[in-house]
Amino acid sequence: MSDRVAIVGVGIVPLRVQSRERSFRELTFEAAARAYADAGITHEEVDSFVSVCEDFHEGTSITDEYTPDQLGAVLRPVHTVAGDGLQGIAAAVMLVRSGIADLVAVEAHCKASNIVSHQQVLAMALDPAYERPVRVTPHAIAALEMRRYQQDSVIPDEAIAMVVVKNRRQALANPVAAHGSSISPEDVLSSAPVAEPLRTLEISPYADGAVVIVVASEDAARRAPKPVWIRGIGWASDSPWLAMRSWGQASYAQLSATMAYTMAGITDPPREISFAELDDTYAYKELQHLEAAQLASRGEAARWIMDGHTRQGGPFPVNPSGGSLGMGYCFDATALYRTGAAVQQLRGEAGRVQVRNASTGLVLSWRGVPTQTGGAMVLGAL
Amino acid sequence: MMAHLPKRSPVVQGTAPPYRALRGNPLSDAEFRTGVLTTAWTPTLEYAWDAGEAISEFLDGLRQGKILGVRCRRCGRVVTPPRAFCELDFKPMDEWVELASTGTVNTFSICYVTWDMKPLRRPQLPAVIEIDGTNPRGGFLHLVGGVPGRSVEEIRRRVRVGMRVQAVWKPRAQRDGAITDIRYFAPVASGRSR
Amino acid sequence: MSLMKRKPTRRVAVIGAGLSLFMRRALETGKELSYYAASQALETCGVRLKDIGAVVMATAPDAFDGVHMKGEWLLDGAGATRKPYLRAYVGGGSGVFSIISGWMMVASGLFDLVLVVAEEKMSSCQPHPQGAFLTIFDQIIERPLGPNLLWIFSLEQHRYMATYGIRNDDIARVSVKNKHNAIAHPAAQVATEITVKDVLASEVVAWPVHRLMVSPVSDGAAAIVLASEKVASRFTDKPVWVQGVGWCLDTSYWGNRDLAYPRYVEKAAKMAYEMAGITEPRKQIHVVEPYDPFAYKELHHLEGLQLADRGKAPEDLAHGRFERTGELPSCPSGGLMGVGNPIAAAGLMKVCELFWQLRGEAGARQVPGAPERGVAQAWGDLMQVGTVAVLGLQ
Amino acid sequence: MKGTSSARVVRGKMPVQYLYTAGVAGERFFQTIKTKGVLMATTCRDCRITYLPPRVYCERCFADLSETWSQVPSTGRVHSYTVVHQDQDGQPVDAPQIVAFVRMDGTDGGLIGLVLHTSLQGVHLDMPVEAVLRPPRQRRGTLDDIEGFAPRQKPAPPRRKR
Repeated sequence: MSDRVAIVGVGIVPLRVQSRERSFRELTFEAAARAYADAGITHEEVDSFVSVCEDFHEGTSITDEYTPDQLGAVLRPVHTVAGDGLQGIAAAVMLVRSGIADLVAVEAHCKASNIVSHQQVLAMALDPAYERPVRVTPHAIAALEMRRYQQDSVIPDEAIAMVVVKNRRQALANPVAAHGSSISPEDVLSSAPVAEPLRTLEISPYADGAVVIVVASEDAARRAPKPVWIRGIGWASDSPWLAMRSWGQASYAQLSATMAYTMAGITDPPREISFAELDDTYAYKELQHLEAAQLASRGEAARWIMDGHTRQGGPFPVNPSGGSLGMGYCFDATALYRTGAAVQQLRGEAGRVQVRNASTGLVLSWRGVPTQTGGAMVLGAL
Repeated sequence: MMAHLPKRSPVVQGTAPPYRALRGNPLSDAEFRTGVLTTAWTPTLEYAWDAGEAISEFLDGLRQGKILGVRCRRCGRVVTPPRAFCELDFKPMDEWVELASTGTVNTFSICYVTWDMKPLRRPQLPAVIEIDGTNPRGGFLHLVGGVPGRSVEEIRRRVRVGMRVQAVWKPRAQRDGAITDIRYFAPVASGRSR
Repeated sequence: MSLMKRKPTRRVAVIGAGLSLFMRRALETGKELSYYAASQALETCGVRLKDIGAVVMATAPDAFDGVHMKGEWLLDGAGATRKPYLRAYVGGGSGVFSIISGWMMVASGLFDLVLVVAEEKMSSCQPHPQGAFLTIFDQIIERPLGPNLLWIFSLEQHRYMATYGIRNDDIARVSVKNKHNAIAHPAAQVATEITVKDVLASEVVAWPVHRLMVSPVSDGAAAIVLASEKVASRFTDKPVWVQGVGWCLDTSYWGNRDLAYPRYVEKAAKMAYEMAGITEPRKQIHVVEPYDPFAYKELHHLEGLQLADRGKAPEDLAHGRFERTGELPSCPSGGLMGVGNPIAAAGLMKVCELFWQLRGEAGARQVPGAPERGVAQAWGDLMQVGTVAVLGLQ
Repeated sequence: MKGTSSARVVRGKMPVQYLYTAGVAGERFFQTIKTKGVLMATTCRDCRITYLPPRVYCERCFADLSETWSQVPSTGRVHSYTVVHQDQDGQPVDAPQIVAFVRMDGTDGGLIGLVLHTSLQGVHLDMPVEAVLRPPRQRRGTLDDIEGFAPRQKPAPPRRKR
């Protein structure tokens, strides 16, 4: 049996700042119904289901309880990955490759607007004995990383501001995005400091949504209308201790990308990959991740953003969807939104954000502060 | 004090049996509270959950003194709590049904402690109530009330699985569109057990 | 409809297992507990951490340990630094799901050696670990009623009793058996010799549940090492094969369900049995570790596992069928009722027990008759998930 | 669904509170700070990593480090720093604070803490600093016993690594 795995269905509910009229169940039902229709299947044909969620994001302990109904998965093999969206896809890929499933649905939703005390929730992710007692905004961890990264890779503030400008502008053309806008680098640089050097506009704003991705075996993919192939997938975690992390480099992204490239047989990433949807939870992350994924050499990322190399129409488009800065940040659903965006690019269905000659795309994710966990996936039209 | 600096639990090399020396430093409650170093943390974790279409309608029904359900046009099931889709047929459900305020006790228990194991003065009687008009019969978690007595024997004389009950509503002015607009379900005086 | 399209193409073996002590309150952090179990599992099979390709973590709600995204926080103690790592999560079912998740990793052909770790540190949650369960209920239509965990289990136990005419002393026997079995278990937290009378004389916490029918709250960890067929023989000449895995979630609208019978366990078991080629479970399964956080659950689950007729497990228990020396030893480890219940770790402890039982290494707990196949099962969420693993020597 | 009612929002909490032990390694680390005012680390000789905060295991090779404790200097260098304008609730603070990650001398680890006794402009990357402990009577055996890090005038001793 073949070990090839494809994405055959994408169901996306547009990201919005609020989603008051519908519950998480109702949002997810819509995403699942769209994904199954996109794949040309019914819920009964799905062999197994993977949900990606975390308790404190939902305000519910053991929140995986509430996953089956809205996926059409009652009394079926469902499980939750308390992890990144790409880790959820990795679980689906493994289920398919194990030989026991032909079709697996991967779900994530986000009701960030329902969390009243965001920073208190985030602070709960810090080590209780060694990190929390400092009692500052958890964004400070990102700021420490950002300063060290800027130093090590020689990244001027203007380059980071340009990431925000690019992604917000690109989001204007993306109907799924919640935060598209036309702003100037000066707007970014003059926005309020949260934890210097990190400014308000350099933090991706939250959005609500739901997304379902259908993963298939080669047999099932051959029957599907528009398969996009998962050529490689990787994921990794580095030490969660602040004391042991590499502050300047995204080591988890480098490990993940290496695993995905090895599986995909990619030896020269900038030449073999035509565009990327990279995590940009914080604006500097887009540049740091470009370097970690061996797409730009150290220091090159700043030049790229300044010369427009990574714009939608540039030689190497990065986050043509608008990224998290433009679409909105939705916790672990983020990577699935970006997967959806990459699949649309490779199908040639990305509308006004379509990039030219999209044949191979990279999706690269990060779980946010304070984690050192991320994933990478190489998608190909063939 | 450093009383709890652990003696190192050695890991003994060997083949079978499976158990090498198991490691761990158990603490008594007193040691945990005062003997070792601890960090206390009381976060404020607040949420404002979107109830969504189906549950918002259900809550409005409760405010009006009605228990609402929904019927699936495909499989014909009538269910409560309402939902916007049939989880079995995977199709939207949009046919609202007003159910009765009566039902049957599917199961109940007699709870004598709070969640943190403190004794309750009067026991609580949580129950699953099958609401009349649902098909197949089903319902939701609520409380049985209006039952005198404290001991298991006294209560089991008055409350049984299969017993008919009816919703006891808060006065209209006090209802705020919540599950607690039903104070509890009380035994139906003349009702026959199913 | 068959539950499975195909048989898996690659075989997966358990080659090592380890535990920490199970304790009411541990000095150790969750990371340190994970390390104890994980390093023991590696040492017992001679696998070095650097040879491990990927790591699985199972740990139940973040609200116990009190760390958001606690899988991330725990990972260095589980040996996952700089490795692919997954935290698989199905509430109380997570412990047995962890071997399923690890099985997927190896069966996919992506990894040859996978470390599976399960941890729970419940004691951090104040003033009582049950506080973590207050928020498992529906945010809008249940939480305002003030439900707690005891409610739902006493409701399910009562429905089970009422449907089949089961008496509480039938259920009390589970506590007696498991607390006795646990006396031979070195990790045990609440092993003791008691009688049915003692159980029924213990305080009624939520009738029909008495205090001695409830497993304790615990801190602890468990771990196993999984290997592909290709490499297993390098580390052991006695691998224990993962013959079948199954899992299933029922609807979260639990008031709409039949609480008397765990359909989700039946479905999960049938999936695992089909994979394992089991057609007559009562003949082909020699030892079983069903999930027993409350005494009645062991009986409920034995029925769901098709190892007793519906409503008849209490009778079988009374006739000695599930004793360690009985026809089908059930919870020879002592289970959650005897060894303790650090939620996810307790589930994986059951898998560890099968590993030792099938290898004939369980010492004073060894069941007679050289068992060749065993089943471990866990359960969780809103009484809605079943996770099943079939392990065997073939 | 043709509901007539307006969407409802229901407020609630996760009502949890915690008491965390420092663990086997943390107990010794914080007790030593509390009673002796010095920092202790553990070392994996095979991996050549000195852990601060100390650990009972090496996260790379799982070696048991229980017997490898040693005292390390309370000096280090600012590996990165930030000027923080928000507290843990995301509310603006009256006086911005400098928070640094300090790579501690003689170790491969470090600590996060406030930078004291300097202006917002006075801090820079790789600046030598020294841990400032609270007076013995005020120490409780938690991270708060380290008030922060103050600039150090004398040049740092040669660092073992990076």
